[in-house]
Amino acid sequence: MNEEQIHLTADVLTNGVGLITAAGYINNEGGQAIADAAGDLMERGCGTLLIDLEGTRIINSIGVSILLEIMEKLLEEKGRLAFCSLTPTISKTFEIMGLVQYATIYSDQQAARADLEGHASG
Amino acid sequence: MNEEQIHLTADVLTNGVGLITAAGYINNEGGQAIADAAGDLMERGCGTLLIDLEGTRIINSIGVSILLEIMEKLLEEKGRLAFCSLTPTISKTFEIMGLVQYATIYSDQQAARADLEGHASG
Amino acid sequence: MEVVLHLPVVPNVELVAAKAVEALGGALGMSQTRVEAACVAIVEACLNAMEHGGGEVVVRLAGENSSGRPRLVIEVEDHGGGFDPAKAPRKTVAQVLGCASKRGWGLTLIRELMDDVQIRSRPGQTLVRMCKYVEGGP
Amino acid sequence: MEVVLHLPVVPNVELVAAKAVEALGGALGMSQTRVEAACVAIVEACLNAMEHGGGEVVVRLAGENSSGRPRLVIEVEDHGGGFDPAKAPRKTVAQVLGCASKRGWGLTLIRELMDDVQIRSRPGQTLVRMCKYVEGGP
Ligand SMILES: Nc1ncnc2c1ncn2[C@@H]1O[C@H](COP(=O)(O)OP(=O)(O)O)[C@@H](O)[C@H]1O
Ligand SMILES: Nc1ncnc2c1ncn2[C@@H]1O[C@H](COP(=O)(O)OP(=O)(O)O)[C@@H](O)[C@H]1O
Repeated sequence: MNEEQIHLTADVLTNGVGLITAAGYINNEGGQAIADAAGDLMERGCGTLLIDLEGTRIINSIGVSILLEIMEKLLEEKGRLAFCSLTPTISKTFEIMGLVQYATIYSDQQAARADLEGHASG
Repeated sequence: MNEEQIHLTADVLTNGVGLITAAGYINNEGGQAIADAAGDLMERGCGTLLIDLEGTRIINSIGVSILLEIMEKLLEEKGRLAFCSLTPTISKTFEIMGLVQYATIYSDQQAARADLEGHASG
Repeated sequence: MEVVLHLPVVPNVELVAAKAVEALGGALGMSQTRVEAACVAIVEACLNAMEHGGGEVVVRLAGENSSGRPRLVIEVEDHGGGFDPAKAPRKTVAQVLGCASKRGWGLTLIRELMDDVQIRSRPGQTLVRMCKYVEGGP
Repeated sequence: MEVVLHLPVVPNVELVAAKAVEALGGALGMSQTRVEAACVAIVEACLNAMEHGGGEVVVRLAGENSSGRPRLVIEVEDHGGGFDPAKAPRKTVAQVLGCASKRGWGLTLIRELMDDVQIRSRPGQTLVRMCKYVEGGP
């Protein structure tokens, strides 16, 4: 029960990468919580944001629209948005939207960090 | 979504303690999965079983009846059953049943292990 | 603010009713703990209706405030053979230790976890009506 | 095997419908990925019915097998002003970048994630009927 409430963590990694993990239902509230965490990480100097959706099984179109706002803000500042650990359906959702042309999708956090931070890490 | 499917881990700790973590809906299937893990740990020599229900928010009466079977088997062999990380409602459920007279309830895994294994551990 | 659910007998369909409790309880401002207690009760009532009733289960949930004390009212109805609720006493673990069956907790949990429970049952119709106040400890 | 839901407009009530998809999809033997796709579609259809319809939303789910290919059929009905579905084209991210609103994904997702979608809408009644076959990749 209570998958409504989203569980978030936000961390500054090396090389200007900010990591957000989000587990739960990404609706307007969940999306807004991610946007707040993203704004915070950007203020702390992160030009690249990695959103790990492990534990998120459903995302609605309002949540999606908020993720797009985050992406636009990052692109405006020559930054970069990446996602990892998507369910097949969320992956398909991002494909349908054409999001994959603007954001990088990694299979899991390890692969994402190896690439984005420029060194192997865990 | 998909809180139906239960996520289980089973480990042999020190001092004859077996640890099962169960996250998800504890219905007949979830209860049976826990019972299978419990039987396995008992065969591997665990006389005390600790079931960590962190991540479990709902348990139904069939799940409960299977937990009682595990408890009875342990009591028959002079073993011991303990639970930790219960939501207030699951805690209340165990109280209503009078289960607390036969099983020990700990607030979290650390407190349980400190007591059951007889030394501080994490 | 009313929800009506017609549910067939399929595994885990009781969670549809629990989800409705979460949505309505949340909208009424009920605490997570009280919502979860009502979830257990509705799950048990649905399981009974499916197991002992047999056919379609009808669930109604409503937010009510007539007496000035806001509450969630839940009805679970089935059309099975019925039973005498007075003959289902409160159970404890002590009673079932040593017995082959450890089952029979549903009505005990429903009665203890909800604030008010009425059961009307006759052959052909069983209606479990229960309520949980929005406020109350814990 | 049919589910009928009458849902009021309260936050997260769309998850009640998603839960019904999980139960019925599971009973039909649908894979988790296909169940989740249908969940997204039913969530979007309910959100549209709540946002643009306004009043109670009626959801029906049924397992069907008439053509020999088992499928989950979902209907979401509202009684709002209606709209012309032909005027809601497929969207892409490229179109919304630079726009103030990033909204408008619901119908695109419904059409792409389900195997068959029919929308009948007139003032006073909008019915979104969609189906997902039990088998199919992925
Ligand atoms: N909806 C119902 N229709 C018919 N009989 C019921 C119903 N609900 C409960 N009962 C009867 O009451 C008994 C006790 O119910 P309960 O406490 O939920 O335990 P359990 O269902 O596990 O046996 C059941 O065994 C059954 O005989
Ligand atoms: N059930 C409905 N009733 C009335 N209008 C609708 C309904 N569903 C969709 N629409 C119309 O179609 C448009 C596109 O819907 P959708 O793709 O879901 O995006 P969004 O709802 O986010 O705008 C909506 O803006 C609305 O004008």
